[in-house]
Amino acid sequence: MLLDHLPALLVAVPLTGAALSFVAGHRRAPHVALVTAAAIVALAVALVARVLDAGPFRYAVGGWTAPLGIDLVADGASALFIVLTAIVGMGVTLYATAYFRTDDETAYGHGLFWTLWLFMWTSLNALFLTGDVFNVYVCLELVGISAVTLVTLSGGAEALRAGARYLYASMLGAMTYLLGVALLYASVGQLDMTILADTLTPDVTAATGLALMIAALVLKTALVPAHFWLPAAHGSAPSPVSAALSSLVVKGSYFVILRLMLYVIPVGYLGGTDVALGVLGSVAIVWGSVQALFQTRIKQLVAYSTVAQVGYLFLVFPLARLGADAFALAVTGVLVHAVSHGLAKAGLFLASGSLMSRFGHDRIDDMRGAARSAPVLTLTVALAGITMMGLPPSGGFGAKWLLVSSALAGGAWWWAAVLVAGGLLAAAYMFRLLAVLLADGDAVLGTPASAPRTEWVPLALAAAAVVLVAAVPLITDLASASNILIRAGVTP
Amino acid sequence: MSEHRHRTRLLPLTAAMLMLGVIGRAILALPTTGDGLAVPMRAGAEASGIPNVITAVLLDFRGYDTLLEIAVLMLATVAVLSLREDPAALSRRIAGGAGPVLGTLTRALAPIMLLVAGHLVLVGSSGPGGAFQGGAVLGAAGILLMLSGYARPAWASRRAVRWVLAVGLIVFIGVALYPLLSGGTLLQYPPENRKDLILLVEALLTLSIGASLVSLFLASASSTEGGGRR
Amino acid sequence: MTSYLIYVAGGALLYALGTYGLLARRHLIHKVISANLMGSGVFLILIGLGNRAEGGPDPVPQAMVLTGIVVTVALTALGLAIIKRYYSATGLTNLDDEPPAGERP
Amino acid sequence: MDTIGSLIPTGMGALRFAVDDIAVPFLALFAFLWLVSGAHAWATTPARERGRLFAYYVPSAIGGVGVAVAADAISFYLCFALMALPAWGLITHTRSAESRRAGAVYLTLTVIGEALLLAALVLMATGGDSLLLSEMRAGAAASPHAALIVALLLGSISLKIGALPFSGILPLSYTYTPAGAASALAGASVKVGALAMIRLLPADAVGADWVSAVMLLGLITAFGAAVMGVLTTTPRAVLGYSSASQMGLVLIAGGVSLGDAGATALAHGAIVAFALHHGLAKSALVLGADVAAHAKGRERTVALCALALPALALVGAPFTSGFVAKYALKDAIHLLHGPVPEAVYALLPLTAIGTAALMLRLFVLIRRETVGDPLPARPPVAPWALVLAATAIATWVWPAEWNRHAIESVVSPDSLWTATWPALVAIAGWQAMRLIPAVVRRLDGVVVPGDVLVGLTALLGRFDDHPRSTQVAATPTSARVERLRTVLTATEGRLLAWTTASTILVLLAVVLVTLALS
Repeated sequence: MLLDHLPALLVAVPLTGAALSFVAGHRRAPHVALVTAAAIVALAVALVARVLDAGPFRYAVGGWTAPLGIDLVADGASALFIVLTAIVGMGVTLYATAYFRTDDETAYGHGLFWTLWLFMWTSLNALFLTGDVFNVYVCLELVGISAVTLVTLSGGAEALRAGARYLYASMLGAMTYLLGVALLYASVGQLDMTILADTLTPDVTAATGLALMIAALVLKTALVPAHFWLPAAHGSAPSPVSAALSSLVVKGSYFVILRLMLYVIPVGYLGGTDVALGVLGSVAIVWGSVQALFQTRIKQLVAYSTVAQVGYLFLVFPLARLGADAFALAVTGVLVHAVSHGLAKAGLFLASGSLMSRFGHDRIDDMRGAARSAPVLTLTVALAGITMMGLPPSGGFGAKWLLVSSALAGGAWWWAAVLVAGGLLAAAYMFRLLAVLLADGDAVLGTPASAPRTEWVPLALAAAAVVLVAAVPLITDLASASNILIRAGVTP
Repeated sequence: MSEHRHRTRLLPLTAAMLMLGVIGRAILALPTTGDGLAVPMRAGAEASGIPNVITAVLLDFRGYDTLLEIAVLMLATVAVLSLREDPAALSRRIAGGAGPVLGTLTRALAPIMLLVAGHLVLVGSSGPGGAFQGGAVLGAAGILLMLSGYARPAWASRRAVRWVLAVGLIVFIGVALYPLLSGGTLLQYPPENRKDLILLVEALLTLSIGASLVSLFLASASSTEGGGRR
Repeated sequence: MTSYLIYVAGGALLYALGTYGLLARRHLIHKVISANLMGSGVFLILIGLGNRAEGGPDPVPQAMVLTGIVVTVALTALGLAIIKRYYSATGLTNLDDEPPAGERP
Repeated sequence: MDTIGSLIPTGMGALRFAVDDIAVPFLALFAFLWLVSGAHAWATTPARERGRLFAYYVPSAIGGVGVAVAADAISFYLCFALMALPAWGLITHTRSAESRRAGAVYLTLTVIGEALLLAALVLMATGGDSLLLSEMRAGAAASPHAALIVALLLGSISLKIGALPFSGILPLSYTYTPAGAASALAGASVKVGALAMIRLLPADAVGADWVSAVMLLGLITAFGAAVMGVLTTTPRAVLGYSSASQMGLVLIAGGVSLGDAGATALAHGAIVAFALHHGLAKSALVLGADVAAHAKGRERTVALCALALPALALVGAPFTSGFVAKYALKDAIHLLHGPVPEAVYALLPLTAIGTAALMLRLFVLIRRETVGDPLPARPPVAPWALVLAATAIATWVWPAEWNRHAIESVVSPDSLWTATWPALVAIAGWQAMRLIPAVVRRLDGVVVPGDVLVGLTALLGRFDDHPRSTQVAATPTSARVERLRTVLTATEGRLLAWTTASTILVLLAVVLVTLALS
């Protein structure tokens, strides 16, 4: 039965695509990537259907179940992230076919974008599926190496500097994570997340190890103050790469934090760490938004918006300790937020990329009048803005609603205040951008470097984010089918 | 102040010391014995008939890690290739070339190294050895050849080089997926041809790893003409 | 019985040393070497702690170290490639994001 | 708890609309005003600017009409936001520095209002398992957070209707907006606040103190906005303050609606009456002022005469829509007892003096106004005439309970006198002012459109080099913004430097470990 092997195929198919696209050469690689992307979308949809139908399931690689082997775990949450990756990935692939079209064989990493991108897709899928804390390390490094290289793809000095910083941050994160795993394993003697969850007992070494792992993942997720590598990396990468980085890569490491904090680690095991993460998340929302407000270059603005939006993801941890209702609402809300931000941010970055190639520069103030000559792109920015601000019926609104409900159900109104204030700040920086685009002005536009047909890709992604409230019931079902909520006693 | 002279900086030093304290405290809190997964692993290796327990862990129990690890290695090669400045880096000659001594020595050593690499692969399933070790020796042979002035052989087109680099991973995935046809899971080799499949994968991996190492070297080496740009 | 502590302590020291280097050294290659030191530190800790098993060392940390080494090699190769390209693009050997040490107050 | 499905209110993910008793008058009003104002805006906007104006006008209109029939919290919030946010583009249409500042103030307050509304809606929804407004409103009274819900709702509504101290939001948003769009904002957009009172404010949920406090706030707004309006210098600003003043009266009705169920029914009638009356009259005034300003000679005289109808309606003169609305409001207040309601009841007629003064001021300003900007065509008269006709008859013929008392007593001398004397007092006062021209000159233009709000932003920007002007809103405080930008980006730059950043990260790891072990 093919359906049983979905977790294996979701890793093997993109990996095969990566290897084949390398062999195919830069002319035929886009075709390999498109075929692979289509296959992944089909597999991801099948996984969602399977999880909704039969609940979470484990896949013992090599026939060896944990603790001997490595188990892949497919549950509602991982299916959701995989399908998000598939949709955004498809969009990025389609967009990239036009973006990287050039006759210069040496441009953009000698046509190796496709291979790197499929490696990244492989590793994200692997990360969402793995149930083993050491395997997480390998997956994280796959993500890290592919992401760093993709950032440097344009070969410019800024991109290389950003890539180097990103690489050092990755190294620091990798070593911290591995140290954490070493300590955790020395104390508990297990690597499988489910077994760990069952066997964790209060212990200094295990707690230290877990805290170090969380710290490393926080770095990879770019939570303030560990966001130092993100704006430069996301801002100077080629636009399809920025889109994938902002919308997917930070979610990869975040997903592991989510599983560790809410599934593996019992509430209160790590003391005040969850509250600390929530506080940092709040700081991120404010600091990222304020910085976004003051950026003069469009992709920097979008990158800082990611710093801010990442903050929301961490509010789930303090909310989760406020009782069962708050827990369920917060987890669902944060899943909705991850999906809606993923779609909207990908659309926003791709649209920014098209604007930049239309204008030939990235200065916001000189993009006056874009609405007249690039209506599709302006509309994309507006739609993405709706999600960022959390206006209905966008996914951002659904997420905000659920998270505020969670805060109120838990009697912690101050987190609700943070959420509401975050919407205000997002409105500020999105309106600043929109005001310029919609203003009257004689924008001097060159001939579009990318084919205009690809401008529909970001529009479709942003539009999907705007109507995402309609998918809240589906996401709720997936959340109920996630091991996090099942373990917490919320059964579908 | 010269940038090579380093002034000790207090804050990073404090951070590093605090980290040392954190590690120290965690380690001292451990009991002096701890088996981890040693016992079930040994039992499992014995049950599946693999003499070397570490090999069993690497290739069998945690074969998935190894698959991804190969992916990491190929990814790194692709990454470095994408960063090369000279599009023809893979087919160029290294500056200087070899004198008569190095030339003769290389010619004599290369076949032996090839032999050693093959041996390492063959013994890999039962003792220390395997694709990485074999690939490392193979790569060293290749680099030695490049250093002594040999370029890529004329028959090896760009496409062929790419195939050599990728074949290990491609075959590994193929073999990993093969059990799916007969109802097994990913990497669950059928017992009857388990040995052959592993040997096939290891051999091709050795080739790819060796080629990767040579590529890494060539992609970052300075080009013949005029050295590195400032 | 506690001979493993020697390796572990050595590993921890290497790790701290590497941390300091990655944080504070300005030269890009120094940072890569420091990261490798951190890696070696973790590997030593892993192997050392794995030796606490009775009846021979625990194979799992050994396998983890083997995998870790390959990953570190990959990271190092990438790091050196980026540094080289960065140097040829800018002529710099540091990230150039802070004033030189001598000018700091 | 067995499923998270039970925690998420049913209907999340669906937008529901319904035409019910409350929706009908508002739907009629909003649809009519947005259409007619749109026609005026279309005719008076140069062709090359139409695209830019209507890019904002159309979404705003869709939201503005949809909100009347929104039946659940999400569609209500959606329409509310859809109407309010694009209005920013209408306000900043002229792209002058003042209009941009007005837009910024408007947007800030609007978004804060949205946030308060969202918080209130979520609170109301967490109580029960429904997102239907009717059920949420009923459930809110029983909620343990009833007081908080009412406070949040009142905050949001106050921002929408321009209650003190936010009265500046209305004149700010009308002053720079093109006439057609301003008519829609003044006539329809503000009335959404009235709709929200009916749809959301729960009856009998909070004590009599709340009722009194809200009524007092409404009364103070009614007077205060009138005073400020008389002291401003443009017709549009006067109209804005007049809106704030009238909405103060609606807020009184809103206060009454917080009381027991009997009072609520009457209060809702009064709110609907006021919405119809003021929406139409104010729209007629805005459009008429535009027509009159661009007319010459006899046409101008005719226009000014026609303009007297909505002006008199606002004052509440006999046989006008204002007469009906005031009656409905009085009936509602009359039902309550206690010092505050009785005081409000007694003072209510005096608000008409303020309104009358405002209208006099408006006519003076319109006559004074010289028109410089050339239009592609003269403002069309037809839309205005339609609104005038509607103003004249709508409240009288609307089939409802709230106009019965007014219709019955329309010819009684007592009520006629009550409705007339405030206007006479205002005219007398106006004449008296002419005796002290020096004082009048000094007071003329003391209030900038936006009053407290502009004062506040100016206070923040007092380090600016710009001289403060009482005639126009200060220009954006770019120097201060620039300084803030420098400080913030420099801080971020220092934080991002590798050694600092990575050290902070390692310290963060140590802190997390410490927290984990504590």
